[in-house]
Amino acid sequence: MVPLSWYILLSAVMFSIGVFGFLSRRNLILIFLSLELMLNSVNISLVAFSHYLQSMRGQILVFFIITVAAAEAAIGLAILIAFYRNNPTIKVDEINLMKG
Amino acid sequence: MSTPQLFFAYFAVMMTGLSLMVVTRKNPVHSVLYMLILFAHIAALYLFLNAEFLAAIQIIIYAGAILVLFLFVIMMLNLRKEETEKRFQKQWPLGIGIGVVLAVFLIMIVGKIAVIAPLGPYSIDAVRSDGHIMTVGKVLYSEFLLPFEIASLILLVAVVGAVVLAKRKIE
Amino acid sequence: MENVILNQLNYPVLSYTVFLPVLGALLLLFMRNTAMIRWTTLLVTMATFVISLPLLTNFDKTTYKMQFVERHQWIPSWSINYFIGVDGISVLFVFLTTLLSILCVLVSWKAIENKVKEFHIAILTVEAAMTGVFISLDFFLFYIFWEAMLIPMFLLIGVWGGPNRVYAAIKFFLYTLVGSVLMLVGIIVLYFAGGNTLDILTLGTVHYPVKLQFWLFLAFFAAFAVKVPMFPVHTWLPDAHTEAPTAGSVILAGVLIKMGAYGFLRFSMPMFPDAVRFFMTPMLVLSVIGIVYGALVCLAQKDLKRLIAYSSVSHMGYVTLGIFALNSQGMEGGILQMLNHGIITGALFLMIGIIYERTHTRVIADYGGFATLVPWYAGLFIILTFASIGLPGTNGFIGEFLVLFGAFKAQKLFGVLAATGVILGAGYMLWLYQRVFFETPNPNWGPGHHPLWDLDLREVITLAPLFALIFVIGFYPEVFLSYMHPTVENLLKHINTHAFAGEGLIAKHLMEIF
Amino acid sequence: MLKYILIPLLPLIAFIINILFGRNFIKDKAHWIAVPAVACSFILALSAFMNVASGNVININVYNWIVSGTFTVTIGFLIDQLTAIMLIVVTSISTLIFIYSIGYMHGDKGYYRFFSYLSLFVFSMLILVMANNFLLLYFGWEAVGLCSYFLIGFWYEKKSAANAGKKAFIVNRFGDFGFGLGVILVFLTYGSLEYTQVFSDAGSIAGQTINIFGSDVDLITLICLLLFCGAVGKSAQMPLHVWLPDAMEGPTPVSALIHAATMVTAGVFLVARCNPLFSLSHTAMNTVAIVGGVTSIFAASIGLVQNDIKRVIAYSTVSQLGYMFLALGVGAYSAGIFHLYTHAYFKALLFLGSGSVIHALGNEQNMQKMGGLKKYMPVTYAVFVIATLSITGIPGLSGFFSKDEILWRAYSSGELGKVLWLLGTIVALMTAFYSWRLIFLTFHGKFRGTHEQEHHLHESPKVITVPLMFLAFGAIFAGYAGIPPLILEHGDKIGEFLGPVLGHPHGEGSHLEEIMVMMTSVLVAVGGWYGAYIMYVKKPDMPLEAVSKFTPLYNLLFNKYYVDEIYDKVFVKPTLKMSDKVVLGFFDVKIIEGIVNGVPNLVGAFSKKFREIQTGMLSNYGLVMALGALCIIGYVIFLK
Repeated sequence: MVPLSWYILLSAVMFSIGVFGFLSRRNLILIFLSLELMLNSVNISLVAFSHYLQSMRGQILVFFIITVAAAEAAIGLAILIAFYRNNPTIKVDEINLMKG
Repeated sequence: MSTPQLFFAYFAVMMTGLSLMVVTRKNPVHSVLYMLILFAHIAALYLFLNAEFLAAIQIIIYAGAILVLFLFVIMMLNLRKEETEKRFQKQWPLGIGIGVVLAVFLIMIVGKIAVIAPLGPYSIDAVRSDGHIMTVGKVLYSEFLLPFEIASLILLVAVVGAVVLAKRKIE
Repeated sequence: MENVILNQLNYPVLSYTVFLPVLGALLLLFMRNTAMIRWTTLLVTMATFVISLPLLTNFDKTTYKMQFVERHQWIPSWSINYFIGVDGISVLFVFLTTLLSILCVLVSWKAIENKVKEFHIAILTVEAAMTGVFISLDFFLFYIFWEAMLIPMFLLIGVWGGPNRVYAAIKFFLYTLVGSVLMLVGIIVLYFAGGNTLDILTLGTVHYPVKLQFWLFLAFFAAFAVKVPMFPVHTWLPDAHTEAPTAGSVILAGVLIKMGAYGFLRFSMPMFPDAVRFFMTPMLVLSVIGIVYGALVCLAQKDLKRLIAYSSVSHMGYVTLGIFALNSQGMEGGILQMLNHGIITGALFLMIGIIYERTHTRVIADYGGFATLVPWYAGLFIILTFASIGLPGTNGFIGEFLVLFGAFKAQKLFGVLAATGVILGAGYMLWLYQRVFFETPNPNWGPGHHPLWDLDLREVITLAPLFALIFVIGFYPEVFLSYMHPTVENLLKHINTHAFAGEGLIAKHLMEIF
Repeated sequence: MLKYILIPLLPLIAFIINILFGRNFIKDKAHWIAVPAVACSFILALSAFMNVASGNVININVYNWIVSGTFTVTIGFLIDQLTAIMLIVVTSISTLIFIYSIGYMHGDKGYYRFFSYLSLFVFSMLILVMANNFLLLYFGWEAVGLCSYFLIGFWYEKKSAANAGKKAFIVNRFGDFGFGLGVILVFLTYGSLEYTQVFSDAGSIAGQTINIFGSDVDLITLICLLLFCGAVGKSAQMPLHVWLPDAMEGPTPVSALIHAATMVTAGVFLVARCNPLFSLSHTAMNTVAIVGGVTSIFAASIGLVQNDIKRVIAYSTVSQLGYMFLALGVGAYSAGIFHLYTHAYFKALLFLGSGSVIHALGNEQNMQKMGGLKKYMPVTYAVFVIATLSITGIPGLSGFFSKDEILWRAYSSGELGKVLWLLGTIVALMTAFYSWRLIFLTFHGKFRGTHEQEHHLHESPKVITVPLMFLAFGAIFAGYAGIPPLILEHGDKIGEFLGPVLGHPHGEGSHLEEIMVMMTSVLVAVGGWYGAYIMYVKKPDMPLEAVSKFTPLYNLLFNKYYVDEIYDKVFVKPTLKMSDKVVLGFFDVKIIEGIVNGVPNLVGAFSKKFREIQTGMLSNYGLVMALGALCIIGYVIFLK
């Protein structure tokens, strides 16, 4: 048997990579992608827990996460497109309209 | 090491590597493609954990829908010159630092936790007898009916929102 | 309830006075036709005036007690009541408020062209709020009206004002708000110190520790001094006056800046008698500085409205001087001077608004020889000039004389110094009059150039009541003085009997504070 | 008794009617309202005088004017001997001058305005003299100042006229400043403002002191000096005399009525009225006498060299007012009032006469451009000579009696009095000189004006000359009310009449000395005439020679001792400059506004720096968030 902690470790490492991507990339799309990566890493751990605890809840939660991720991706990308139309860049370090 | 463990080791190494590729590629299309492979591995891992339906969904929704959406957007924006420019922000060392520290912290947590919850009724055999889809369906439509309906609303909002936002002009 | 007299009229006169304008404002929301809006507002303000008249006629002048009192529970858990009433001081200001509101509508008849509906709504709400301030006997209610007044006033200046209106409006708002916030703190402290009540009359009977009185006095002083405005927190006034539309200036000068002095009388005096005695000299000093300072600045002004605004600083110095002389002549003179200033300066601003409609300039140097061009206007203006100087026979004299009398009686030095303001006052007002009206007419005006026309009927009607009041008070001030006699006597008695602490004790307390 | 209230009310009614309807309806018929009103006042005043002469003193309170605490003051009237005399002077001269103005102001576009202001003035002046308390006196006091302002600036389109009016009002305010404080102090001392009560209690505070600005001052002296401040302003005494010569910018009837006969004598009236107070303070009395004496010689010396016909008379007025104060100061109140009374006639006559001249010459006021008018204007010339004889104190005319009375009272009142007498005698010499100089320059010699003016020279119409004759009658015979006892036993009717109010002066001196004083004054009067005759008729070159010889002195006198310039440099300019540069420019704008705008600016500057934390960059926010999350996780791992 594969121990539960292995899954969790894998999930943790992927999550950290996602965080790194989120914080470091310039391209907004890649940032979204990193976000998806983080979500997926969480999903893995959830499913693993679900499996080892013999409970369905973790998997149900994954459903919802996927749902929300889809919605988020759709909205996020739509915003991105809308933004790009006004201001043709998607590099986050060039987007500073909120600068104080 | 037993066979499952070997399998897992393969997945773990591959997924970590693919994740790294996703976040480091210069060309977004490449990133997305690596992501695609990653999702396939995740789906396989789900199978490994007796979650067939989720595996299917991972492929269909994530890879088939969401990633394609990403691809569409990338194509649409036609970011050719992106490839020639820097891929990381100035703060990327900090990003690495935080990522590493976070990983260390999380690993340390993993070492500390012990799952002492009582086991639920959905043992592998129980799931197998009904089939994964039916089991999930039963739970989803009974215990989680309300969140499910809410999720549908979220999707609706997302649909409407995406249409409104992406429309050329708001009148 | 033994210290108030409930409303004896068969209708709630004070509530009607406050809420009729609000009702009118709501009614205006549904109107489109500007003529209809103007007429409606005029009718509403006139109706309010008529409704409030029984306050004067049915007033019992023999007692200091609150009259026409209405009292209903509002938020019982915080012992907040809807508690309103008038005494011999506030009744006069309710009268002044309702009267000036009518004139404000009249003078804006042609001057306001854009956003007519919103303008009149602002006028009506500010009228309601000002009346509310004068009649509230519950701190919570008072504070609501006090702050509510700012909003329409802010809009009046900021929307319908002159070129620099936004700066002026924000300055006005922030200045007054800073003071008000400190007052709010004071009110909250009073609530707990005075036995969990917000009833102003009850709070006025409690004897607070001397130390607390000092701090509370200063907190309230912050709010009131800004409103008066006392030197050195007066600089919002010239800007606000200069930029405000005529109606706004009239409301500001006529009523709004009276609230500071009113606040001293209604709150500081009865609640903090020891502090009032202690701060008497500093207050007199500030008043005298205000008088002389305002007058000197007037001598240097080149802008008609700014000059009158600074003269307000000078005149309001007389008001606070009189009030803090702490004797009946000074106090009654101060109160009368508040009324006088409302009438005279209100009329002056009306007059300036009227001429501004024709010339579109406020720079004094652009005028000249107007006595030839607009003789009736010049004639009325000279009456105001002399009323403002305090010539006997006009109301200005009675107020100024009583104030100087009181000040001289209290502290001779301040009486003498304040009297120099009389000389300076004559100086700047006559010089102003000469530059505007005398000498050969400025070639910018007159036939063939920019046409000027003399007062028309509407303008005469607008001005007439104020001119009548100038002479009525000048020759028979008892008309208004008689209302305030018992109230002022009672207030002074209260201060003198309750201020138990002698100089030594006050000094001891002060040592503890600092 | 209430009918006497009509004395002031009638002119007031005339004023109201004229000012409201004059412009559009009455126009050049304004005198039909004003003249009857003031004439009726005169008749009522006569009846009041008779009433008082029969021994009654009328004291009516009409209503309570101001009531505040213990302070009460009424609108009320007191007609005693002093007021009765003043009533006669004011109403009779007013009536004559009103009639004169019909001719003089004929055709002026402000005709109705002139009569309304004049009526208002008469009202105010009557209130002033009839008041039975200090505050109502103050009312009249200020109101006459107001009318003076209007009338000096009557031709307001002239800058100099507007300036003069303003100057008069403001300079008077300086006096009123003291007067007002005096009134307040009177109430604080006596608890009342009514004459009867104050004067009956006057003695009760003798010797009391009051602490003012840290030093003890004799209370009664302080009150008197404060009240005297007002008198100094209104009666144009040093140092507040500067407004009166400028006031000649007004129409000539105004100069005659207000700035010669009535208003400027209000100060004299005030001091005489307050004689029970003044008598208690030697310091105050001496101040009054010295101010009067100094002013009279000061103004007379200026009058010697002026060329403007009205200004000469104006300085003469200031000088004569100084005479009156001199009399009051030595305790001869009735002599002061007597001189006030005779002076009113001959000075009004001089002014109206000069008005007639100016009228004939088309508004020429410079005497150097006149001359030889004797043959063109015989009536004017005649009245002018009468007035001059009277003012110089030639025996048999009014001026002689009153002037002699003053000089004798001064002489007989002691050491200081002797000095003042000497001063007064010198003034009399100067007065004679400049008065005759005026006559010689104007009426004798050759006409020095333009040819066109000469062509138009004519005697003034009846409406002008008839009032002149009436006044001339007064200038001759008014003085017979006060014949010195030396000449006629019980001749000093006016002194006896005023006795109950003003008391009787007591001096020491023999008949011989009195005769000597009288002779001296006659001698100097003649001497003055002779001097002027020599210089301006016999040897017309002499004045120029004298000027070139004494140029600095001449310049000093001609420029009125540079008082105006000094005031301008010391008071007016610095005040204006200070208000502009220091108070407004520095204090208001820099300091207060600096703080007011500085605090928000400081907050703004701070937040400007502080808000840079908000980079607006998504990743920075993410970074901080991640750090925060790390901290929390770290806390959970290591510290929990």
